[in-house]
Order: sequence, then structure tokens, then C-alpha cells
Amino acid sequence: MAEALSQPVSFYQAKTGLFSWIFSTDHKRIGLLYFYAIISFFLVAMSLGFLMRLELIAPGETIMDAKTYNQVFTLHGVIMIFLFLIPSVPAFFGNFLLPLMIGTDDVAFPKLNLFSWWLYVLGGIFALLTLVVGNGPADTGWTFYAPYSVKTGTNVTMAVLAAFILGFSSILTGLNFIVTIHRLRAPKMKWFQMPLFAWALYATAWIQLLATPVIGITLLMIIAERVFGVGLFDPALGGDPILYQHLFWIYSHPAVYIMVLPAMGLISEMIPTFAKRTIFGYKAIAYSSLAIAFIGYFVWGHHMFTSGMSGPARVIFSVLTFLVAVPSAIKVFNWVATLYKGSINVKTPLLFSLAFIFQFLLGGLTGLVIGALATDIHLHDTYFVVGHFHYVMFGGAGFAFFGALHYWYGKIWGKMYNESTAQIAFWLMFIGFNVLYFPMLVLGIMGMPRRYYDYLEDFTTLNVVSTVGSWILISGIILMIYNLIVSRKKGEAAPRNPWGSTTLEWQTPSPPPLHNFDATPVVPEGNPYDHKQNKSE
Amino acid sequence: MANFVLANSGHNRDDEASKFGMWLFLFTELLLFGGLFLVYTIYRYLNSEAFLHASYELNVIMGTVNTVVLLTSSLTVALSITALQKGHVKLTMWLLVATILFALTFLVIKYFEWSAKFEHGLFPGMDHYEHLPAGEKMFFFLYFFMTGLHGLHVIVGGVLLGFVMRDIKKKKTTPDNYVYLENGGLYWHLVDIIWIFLFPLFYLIH
Amino acid sequence: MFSNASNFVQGVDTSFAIILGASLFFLVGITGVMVYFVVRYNKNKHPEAQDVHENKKLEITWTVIPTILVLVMFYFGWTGYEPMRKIPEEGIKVKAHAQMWSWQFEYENGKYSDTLVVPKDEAVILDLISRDVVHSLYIPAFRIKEDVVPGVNNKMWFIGQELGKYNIFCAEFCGDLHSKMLSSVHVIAPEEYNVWYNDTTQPEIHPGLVVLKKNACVSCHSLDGTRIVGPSFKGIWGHEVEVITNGEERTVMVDEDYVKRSIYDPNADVVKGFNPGLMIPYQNLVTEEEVNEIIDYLKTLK
Amino acid sequence: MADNTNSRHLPGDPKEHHIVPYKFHIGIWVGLIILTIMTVLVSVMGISLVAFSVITAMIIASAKAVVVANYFMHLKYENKLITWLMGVTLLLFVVFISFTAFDYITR
Ligand code: HEA
Ligand code: HEA
Ligand code: HEC
Ligand code: CUA
Ligand SMILES: [Cu+2]
Repeated sequence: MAEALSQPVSFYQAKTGLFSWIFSTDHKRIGLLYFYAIISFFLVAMSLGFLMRLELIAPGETIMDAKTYNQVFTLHGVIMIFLFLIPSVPAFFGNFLLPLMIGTDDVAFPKLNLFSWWLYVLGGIFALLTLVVGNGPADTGWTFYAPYSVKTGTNVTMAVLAAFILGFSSILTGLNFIVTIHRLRAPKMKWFQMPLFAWALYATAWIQLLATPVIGITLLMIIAERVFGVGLFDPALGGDPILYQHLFWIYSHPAVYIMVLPAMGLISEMIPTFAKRTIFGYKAIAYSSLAIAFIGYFVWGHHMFTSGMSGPARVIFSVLTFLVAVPSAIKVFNWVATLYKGSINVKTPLLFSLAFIFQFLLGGLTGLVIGALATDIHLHDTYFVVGHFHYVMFGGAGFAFFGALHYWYGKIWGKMYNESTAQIAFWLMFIGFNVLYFPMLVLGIMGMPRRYYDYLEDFTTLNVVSTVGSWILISGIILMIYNLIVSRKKGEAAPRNPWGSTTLEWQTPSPPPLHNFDATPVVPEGNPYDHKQNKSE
Repeated sequence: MANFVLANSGHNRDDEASKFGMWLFLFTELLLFGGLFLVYTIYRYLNSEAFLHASYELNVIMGTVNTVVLLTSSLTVALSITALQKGHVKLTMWLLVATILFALTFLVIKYFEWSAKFEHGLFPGMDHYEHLPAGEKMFFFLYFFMTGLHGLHVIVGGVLLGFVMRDIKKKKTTPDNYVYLENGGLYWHLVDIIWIFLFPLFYLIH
Repeated sequence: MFSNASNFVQGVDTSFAIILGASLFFLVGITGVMVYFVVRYNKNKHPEAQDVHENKKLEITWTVIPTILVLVMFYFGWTGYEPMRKIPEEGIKVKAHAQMWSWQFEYENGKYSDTLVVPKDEAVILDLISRDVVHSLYIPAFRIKEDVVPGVNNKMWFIGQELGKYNIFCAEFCGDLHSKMLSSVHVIAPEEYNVWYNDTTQPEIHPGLVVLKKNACVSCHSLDGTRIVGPSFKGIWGHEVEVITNGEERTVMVDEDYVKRSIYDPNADVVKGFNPGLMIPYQNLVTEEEVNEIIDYLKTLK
Repeated sequence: MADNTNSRHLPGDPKEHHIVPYKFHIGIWVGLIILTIMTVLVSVMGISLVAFSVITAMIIASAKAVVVANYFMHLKYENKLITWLMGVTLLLFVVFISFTAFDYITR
């Protein structure tokens, strides 16, 4: 860089004190606020997952009773989806990185951004309050299917209210990103010079904006139904439970792409860096994000193949479901092609990216299995589905998140993590993950239904294997967290661009100064991943 | 530290961005009501007779008057923007006062309508309501839910315009910088548009 | 190659095998290529990267081929599924009653059974009926499943083609004991079935207990004092219980009035420590006569 | 946001702020009122075919909405992008309703 100044004051030092954080309008601080909140919830939900695996280690009651188990998996699902996966990548990485990547100093509406974080916290508090207020946390599953969710005595109202508030937070984040991308790109950055992560966020933001209101109103209806005792979805009072399912999945299917699209964006950033060459098919990846977002709106019915939906509707939803696999396929092929003739530097972020590709592939392909009518009739609501979604959500989006955490660790915290510990943690996690979830796919084919707290003897062996897998996974996760915490103090100072990456966020010091750049960032000409222009190590 | 400002700073004034943001927000509002319209459509399809029958309970005259009131308030907001653009600050204020008065009129009329329904015991939980056939119950519940949510939006819109008036008073919103007024107006028009659909769906099924 | 337990197994398993085959091909292929690239182009072996931006032909190929493939997959999924929707006119009609948390099968001659008994090689048509929440009738061995939605008239059908006993699960989450909502299908020889079907003599049990079983009361109320989700019936007759009426606690005697109210309007007096809303009002489902039989029976449960 | 720096201007933004004359707005309003009266009349005059009246009522309502959006909300004078995105939103809305309705109609 031409005008390298002396190391400027980082955004951490610019202001200090608790209030300088929780009332900050700086996108980097808000991103970090999200990070700490999200990680706390994530740990809670993971511990719940761990408890479920313990309960399932043997048939019959092991460590908790049926009702507790039901509440545990509901809370696990609600936290994982609404409090971890939906906000994780956009609200943390998106907030921190988007303005840096497009070379501006903040998002379009900084105050609104802070407000979204507060809403997130409020929603989280409500979700946790269900533990102590009323008759305990909801026991409906994260899907809140009526009429059970209307009848049960547990505190569904508050859980639903929490989800409603979180939805609002998600909408405002999406709105902010869309306007930011439209208006605040660096003057020379054209649309097709944006990093692919920005493209992914852009596509995601549209889903957040245009799908979330539907769940908002649906949840309000559930609350109204519980409070006024009317029969919106309760057939005893003239309602139709299937209509609820339509409304729920109109949002919740697109929502799965809110979870995975930004994660795919992270992968598109990491792979070219570690392959030391430009990404293959930049435009195809950018367009396929939009395509996934768009087609993703038309397939919600695949969650309802056995619900009593009409035959023709099932057929149409099945075709459309298959079509949504094509843009995902395009992405996968492009990532793999990016490795071709590269000069590959195998570091932890790349390992996580490769694991992402493998696991997302497995998750996506099992998605095809349940997208087909005949097979879904058999596999719906079995452990096969549980396996499918953990593969895409945890093995996919979750692993991308962890990889990105290592990749941008230096940029965010100014220190480098310890590489060899990180790799050990990675292998533990990778092995543990597959031992944990692969047996679930088999269990599903054998016919074990999900949300079962007790199961028949036949299913025991595989459940034990799965539980053991969870222990391996945990040791990996704990090691990873340990490494990241320790490196924060003991790690080496991070240079501006430790990996030789090409996007704008690497042109500024690590961590960046308050207004992001100490000199006007230089937008590379043409493709943003062109390693020929940027040889500095 | 040299505190230099990027040309494309998130801290700069950008009216187009504010308006764009407002439009995006309106899209979400549209889909929020969209969910309710979906429920309405399906239940109307399943219970068309009952909906038809129940709709006779609603007062077309009050509904029509309210439609006219809202349309007129939309006009006054639209005029107020023109007024501010032309620099007629006083006139702007009066037009906004008129708008808020129309909003209140709308709410008062709604209040009378709702209390009439309450007197007939048509609110969920009340006697008459509980004895209605399922389809009619659905109609009344949706009526209360949708017009209630809409009413809430009328209140929010009114308050928003109130804040804009304060801004004009404080000279924060001026003939050169009136994006807040525009955004307040946009919100207000959306409230109007939603009513444009609610009105025939509930009052004019006959 | 496959089992032949029902007439759908072939179709479902064929489409499963086809999709699985294609998926395995891609999984192994892509992972293999990926690992190969990582090894082959490792920076030690291949220090100088070569930029390859795009290749239109390749990209079109890998868009078109998967599109065709997924449509093929869809097609097989569809053909495997189609027969499930073609419910024949003729067949043994059984009403499957799902309720929290048990199954009851009602035959045309009024016979009730808690397992589904069917003759081999005959079409069985199930009417799926729920009074409370959504359940789902799942017979893994037959590859069939359909939700039992209250207020919606769902149906399913099958032909049992191999003698034997197969599991029935409830596959839609329906509350506390969802995982205990099990039953089974017995596919028996037609002659045996006729005997079974025509044997409508009630077993020698108390008529009150028959009512309790038929309405699945016993899936929530035990007869031996254990607590399930509702209070056990053992020894409640003539004793006092603490209930909550309109938010106020009071003590009532379990007598005829109380039992009747508890059945017809269970949420009026909610037994302390239990959840309201779980038990549905049985106003139209249990006759006065039957209530009296229940009471008779409760008296015997000391 | 209200910094004293100059307002940002991107290609595609409307060049000048369009000032709509008072009279024009009033004209629009008269049109809206006429449309309102029309729907009420169609309904109250008792054209009894339910479907017919629903469809006419919806057509008139949509016409009113378009007028409000285009003129009162200045959509016509804004960046075309907003109109396009509005179209996408409405398309999705139509998809939600029509797909769901399709399920019910074909049951
Ligand atoms: C991150 C989240 C995520 C993602 C990305 C996906 C992606 C997909 N999902 Fe998944 N899904 C969930 C999360 C997700 N899902 C969740 C949470 C549930 C359960 C909800 C609940 O009930 O609680 C669920 C349930 C679910 C069901 C309902 C199952 C049931 O309940 O019966 C179905 C059915 O069609 C389905 C299908 C798919 C498909 C086809 C994709 C596709 O997008 C996958 C596309 C990807 C690929 C296919 C891989 C890459 C492709 C190639 C490399 C090309 C080679 C292949 C060919 C094209 C031939 N999913
Ligand atoms: C991102 C999403 C995500 C993630 C990461 C996970 C992670 C895990 N989940 Fe999952 N899960 C869901 C989303 C997710 N889950 C959803 C949406 C459902 C559906 C819910 C429903 O049906 O409604 C579900 C359901 C579900 C089930 C099915 C329940 C049933 O149907 O009966 C099971 C069963 O085994 C399970 C297990 C696990 C396990 C063992 C983990 C493990 O990976 C967790 C391993 C990690 C740890 C155990 C944590 C290690 C950390 C610590 C020990 C903390 C230390 C503490 C401090 C430092 C404070 N989950
Ligand atoms: C889904 C579970 C469920 C089913 C099925 C069910 N009940 Fe109950 N029942 C409960 C619960 C929970 C309570 C306690 C709360 C209450 O009083 O409402 C209860 C309370 C009662 C009581 C009062 C008990 C006491 O100790 O005072 C009686 C009597 C009763 N049920 C009878 C029946 C009969 C008869 C049936 C079948 C026709 C039946 N129940 C079916 C859940 C159920
Ligand atoms: Cu019945 Cu699950
Ligand atoms: Cu889906």
C-alpha cells in the first residue's frame, strides 16, 4: 500500500468502558456484541444437545423424564435456529466485515444496527425466561405445530414472543445490509467487483426481509389463539392445522437458506485465499446465491408431504425442491474447481472449508433423498431428517462459522491463533461430528422417528455410537475454544494481511481503526480475487 | 490520528438511502399483512357462506366514511410534502395537523364500530360470539385482528407524523432536508393502502 | 432384492436406491477430486498457482447435467409415490383413531382393537381420525406414513403381502408420551382373519374398563397408582382431591358429579399439580351411560 | 447521519426532487374518492354473484393502491429500482397465496 501510516489507534482503544460498547453504533463493536451473545447461547444449546445424547444412550428413562426431554429439544432447536444460526454469520461476520469489504466506514443505518442488537438480546432474554416463568419452557418442538402448541400448558406464548422479537431483529439487519450494499460501496467498486461474501449477504438479506414478516404474523396468531382461545388453527373451533404449517414453512424453509447462504459466502472467501488463485466462476457463484434465495421461496411444501396436503401440491413442491439443488451444485463444483492448479496452503480455515464441502454435500444429497415423494413418505420425521439437517446446519453452516473464526481471527482480535492446536481440534471435531450424525441417517432408514425420548431395543447400538461421537465432538470443540481464548493473550500480533488475501478488509491494520481505514482502500481492478495483482505476503 | 472521512461513509447524509430503507420496511409491512390476507383467503374459501352472512353485521356506512377519511388524510400528507418543498413551512404544519386530526377521526369512528360489536357480544370470549357457527367466529376474529393491527399502525403513523412536526419546529426538517417528512408520509400512505384492501374484504362481501 | 412386506416397498426402495446411487457417485466423486486437488496442488509440490477464471462450457455442463439428474430423481420419487394416492374403492375399511397417546382401530362391524389386524393380500383402507392434536401413523416396514390431523379427513391404504407383525409408530410430535404411542400391524392369513373379525365377544372385563380403553383414557391415567400425565385412577373414588377452579384452590370430593364434570369439562376443575388443556372435553364422545360404567369401575379400584 | 457533509448522489438517483403541484394531488384524491364510491355501489347495489363482486372489488382496490403508490408516494418519480423490488415483493406475495390456495383447491 502506498501511504502506509504508523499503526493507528484500533477501534478497541478508541473508546473504553461498558457503555462505549453496549451503546456503540460502530459496526465492528456491534458485530462483536453479537458474537459474544451468540456464542453464549450456542454453548447453552450445545450443552442441551449433549444432554439429549446422554438420555438417548439407552432405551427407557436415563437421565430425564419425557416432558423434560421434550422441553430440552425444543429449547435446543429454538436457540440453535433463532439465536445461533440465523444471526451467527450475518449479524456477526456480516456486521464486522461487510463495511470493511466494500470499503466504507459503517453500515447505512448505524443506530438501527444497534437497535437490532438490543432486540436480539431482548428476544434472547425472553427465550431464557421461559425457563423460570410460567409452566416451564415450551415442549412443542421448534416448529410450534398447532393445535398442540395451543393446548399445551407450557410457556409457549413467551417462547413464541421471543421468536417474534428475534425475527424483527433479523429483518432490520437485512434491511440495513441491503441499503448498505446499494449505497455505500467504495466509489470504484462495481457490483461484480464485490467480494462473494457480500453477494451472499445481499441474497440472504432479501430472504430476511421478505420471509420473516410471515413468521412474525403467524406467531402473533398463535399468541392470539392462546390468549383469546379462538380457533384460528384449532379444528375443534373451526380452524385448520395444515394452514398453520403452510404459514410456518413459508418462512422456515427460506430461513434455512438464511442459515446457509452467508456460510457459503464465507467459504467463497476462504478457498481462493488458500488456493492462491482466483475463484472459479465468480459470476456463477454470485448469481447462484440469488437463485437459491429466489427458488427457496417456492419449495416450503416439502416439509408437508405427509400432512394431508393435496396430491398435486405435493408433486409440484417436490419438483421445485429438486430445482433448488441445482444452484447449490453449481457452487460446490466451482469451489472444487478453484482448487485446481492452485498452490494450496493447508491451514485450519481451509480444513474447515473442505469439511464444509464434504458435509454440506452429504447433507444436501440427503436433502434430495427426502425431497423425493416416495422416500420422504418413509423418512419424514425420522432420524434421517435429523441427520440431514445437522449435516447442513452444523456440518455446513457451523463448520463454515468455525473456519471463518480462524480465518478472520487476526483481523478481529489482532492476534494469531495457534495453528497446530487448531488442527488437532479440527480433526477431533470432524471425526466426532461424523460419528455423531452418520448413524442418525441409518437409524432413520431403519425407521426410528424423531423427537422420541425412548426407543425400541433394535435401535440401541447406533444410538450408543452416536452418543460416543458427541463426546469426541465435544472434546474438539472445547479444545478449539480453549485455543481461541488463549491465543487472544498469547498469540503473535497479526499483520494486516496474514494470508495474502485480496479483499479490502486486509488493507487495513488488524484490528482496524475506528473508521476502518487509515488510507483510502484501493479497489482492485476486475475480479476481487485476482492474486496476480497482490503479491504482498 | 488523522480522522479522514471516506466519500462513501455510513455517517454521511444520504436521503436516497433513508428513503430506500423506508421502502424496504414497507415491503415487510406488506408481507406482515400478507400473512393475514392469506389466512383470510383460505378461510373465506372454506367458509364462504358464513363469511358472507357475518359481513352483514358490519356497518358499511361507517366503513365508507372511514375510507374517505383515510384517503383525505393521505391527500393532506402528500400536500404537506409539496408545501415543504416549496418552502411554505406554516402550511406544512397545518396540513400535518389536519392529517393527525383525520387519523383521530378514523380511530374515533373505529372505536364506535368496535364498541357496537362489543355490545353485540361479538368479541372472542363473549356470549354471542361463542354461540356463532365456526365460520362466523373466524370472520369476526379476523376482523378484530386485522382491523386491530391496522388501527395500531394508524396510531404509530400518527405518532410518527407528530415527531416530524417537532422536527420541523426545531428546524431539523426543513425545505432543504425533508426526508423525515417524506418517510413519515410513506408510512402513512401504506397504512392507507392496507385499508383500501381491508375495506372491501370485510365490509363489501355482499 | 427388497422385502415385499407391502405393495409399496418396491417402489419406494427403488427410488431410494436410485437417488442413493446418484448421491454416492457425487459424494465420492467430488470428495475424491477435492482431496486429490489438495494433495496434487499442495503448495510444496505446486508453488506457482495458475489462474483459471472460468470455463463457460464446463459451467454449462455442470448446470445441465444435474438439472436432468434431479428431474430423473423426482420422476422416480413420484412413480414410487403415485400408487399410495390411488386409494381403491374396495377393501377393508378401518377407522384409525389417534389420541394422546395411543391408537385404536375400529372395524366396520364395530369391533375395536388396539393393534391393527389385517388379512394378507387384501387392500386395507385406513380413515385417519384424531380428536386432539396432530399425530402421524407410520409403518416403517410398509414404507407408509400419513399425518392424522384433527378436522381433516386423511386416508391411507396398503396391502400386507407377508405374514408377520410390524411396528406402528406415531411420527408427528404430539406431546409428552409421543414416543410411547406405539402399536403394531399383524398381517395374518385370511381364514384366521375371518375368525378374528367375527369374534365380537368382549373379553371378560368390566364394561367401565372397556370404555376407558376404547377412549384411550388409560394412556394418561394409570390404574395402578403410577403417575403418567393425568392423575392415576387408583383409589380416587370417594377421596378428596385438591383442584384449581378459576384460579382458586379448593378441595372436592370425588363423586358422581365430579367425575362427570371431569370428563365433560376437564378444564373446569384442574387437579392440582397437573396441566389443564391436555385432556379434551369428551362431551360428544362418551355417553352418560358410559360415564356411569366408568364410575362403577372406579369404585372397584381401591 | 445528519452530518453537514454533502448528500450522496449515485447514478440512477432522481436528478431533481420532483415537486408535485397541489392541484395534481387534489385531482388524484378526487379520482380515489370516485373509485371508492364505485366499489361501495357495486357491492350495495347488490350484484349478487359473490365472485363477481369480489373480483371487481379487488380490481378497484388494486387500482386505488397503484394510484396511491405512484402519485402520493412518488413511486413514479423515484429510482426505478424501487418499483422493480416492489414487483418482486408482490410476486412473492402472490406466490404465497396462490400456492397455498392451490393446495386447498385440489384437495
Ligand atoms: C442450513 C439448513 C438447510 C439447508 C441448506 C437445507 C437444504 C436442503 N434441504 Fe433441508 N432441512 C433443514 C435445513 C436445511 N436444509 C431443516 C432444519 C429441516 C428440518 C426441519 C424440521 O422439521 O425440524 C430440513 C428438512 C428438509 C426436508 C423435509 C423432511 C421432512 O421433514 O420430511 C426436505 C424435503 O425435501 C429437505 C430438503 C432439502 C433440500 C433438497 C436441500 C437442498 O438445498 C440441498 C442442495 C444441495 C445439494 C444437493 C448438494 C450439492 C449438490 C451437488 C454437489 C450436485 C450433485 C447433485 C445433484 C444435483 C444430482 N430438507
Ligand atoms: C445449528 C444447529 C444445531 C446444532 C449445532 C446442533 C447440535 C447438536 N444437536 Fe441438534 N438440533 C437442531 C439444531 C442443531 N443441533 C435442531 C433445529 C433440532 C430440531 C429440534 C426439534 O425437533 O424441534 C435438533 C434436534 C436434535 C436432536 C433430535 C431430538 C429428537 O428429535 O428427539 C438430537 C438428538 O440427538 C440433537 C443432538 C445434537 C447434538 C448432540 C449436538 C452437538 O453437536 C452438540 C455438541 C457440542 C457440545 C455438547 C457442546 C460442547 C460445549 C460444552 C460442553 C459447553 C461447555 C460450557 C461452557 C464453557 C459454558 N439435536
Ligand atoms: C391426553 C391425556 C388425557 C386423556 C386421554 C384423558 N385424560 Fe383425564 N385427565 C388428564 C389430565 C392432565 C388431568 C388432570 C387435569 C385436569 O383435571 O384437567 C385429568 C383429569 C381427569 C379426572 C379427574 C381426576 C382426579 O384425580 O380428580 C378424571 C375423572 C378423568 N381425567 C377422566 C378421564 C376419562 C374418563 C378419560 C377418557 C374418556 C380421560 N380422562 C382421558 C389427562 C387425560
Ligand atoms: Cu401421537 Cu406422536
Ligand atoms: Cu425446507
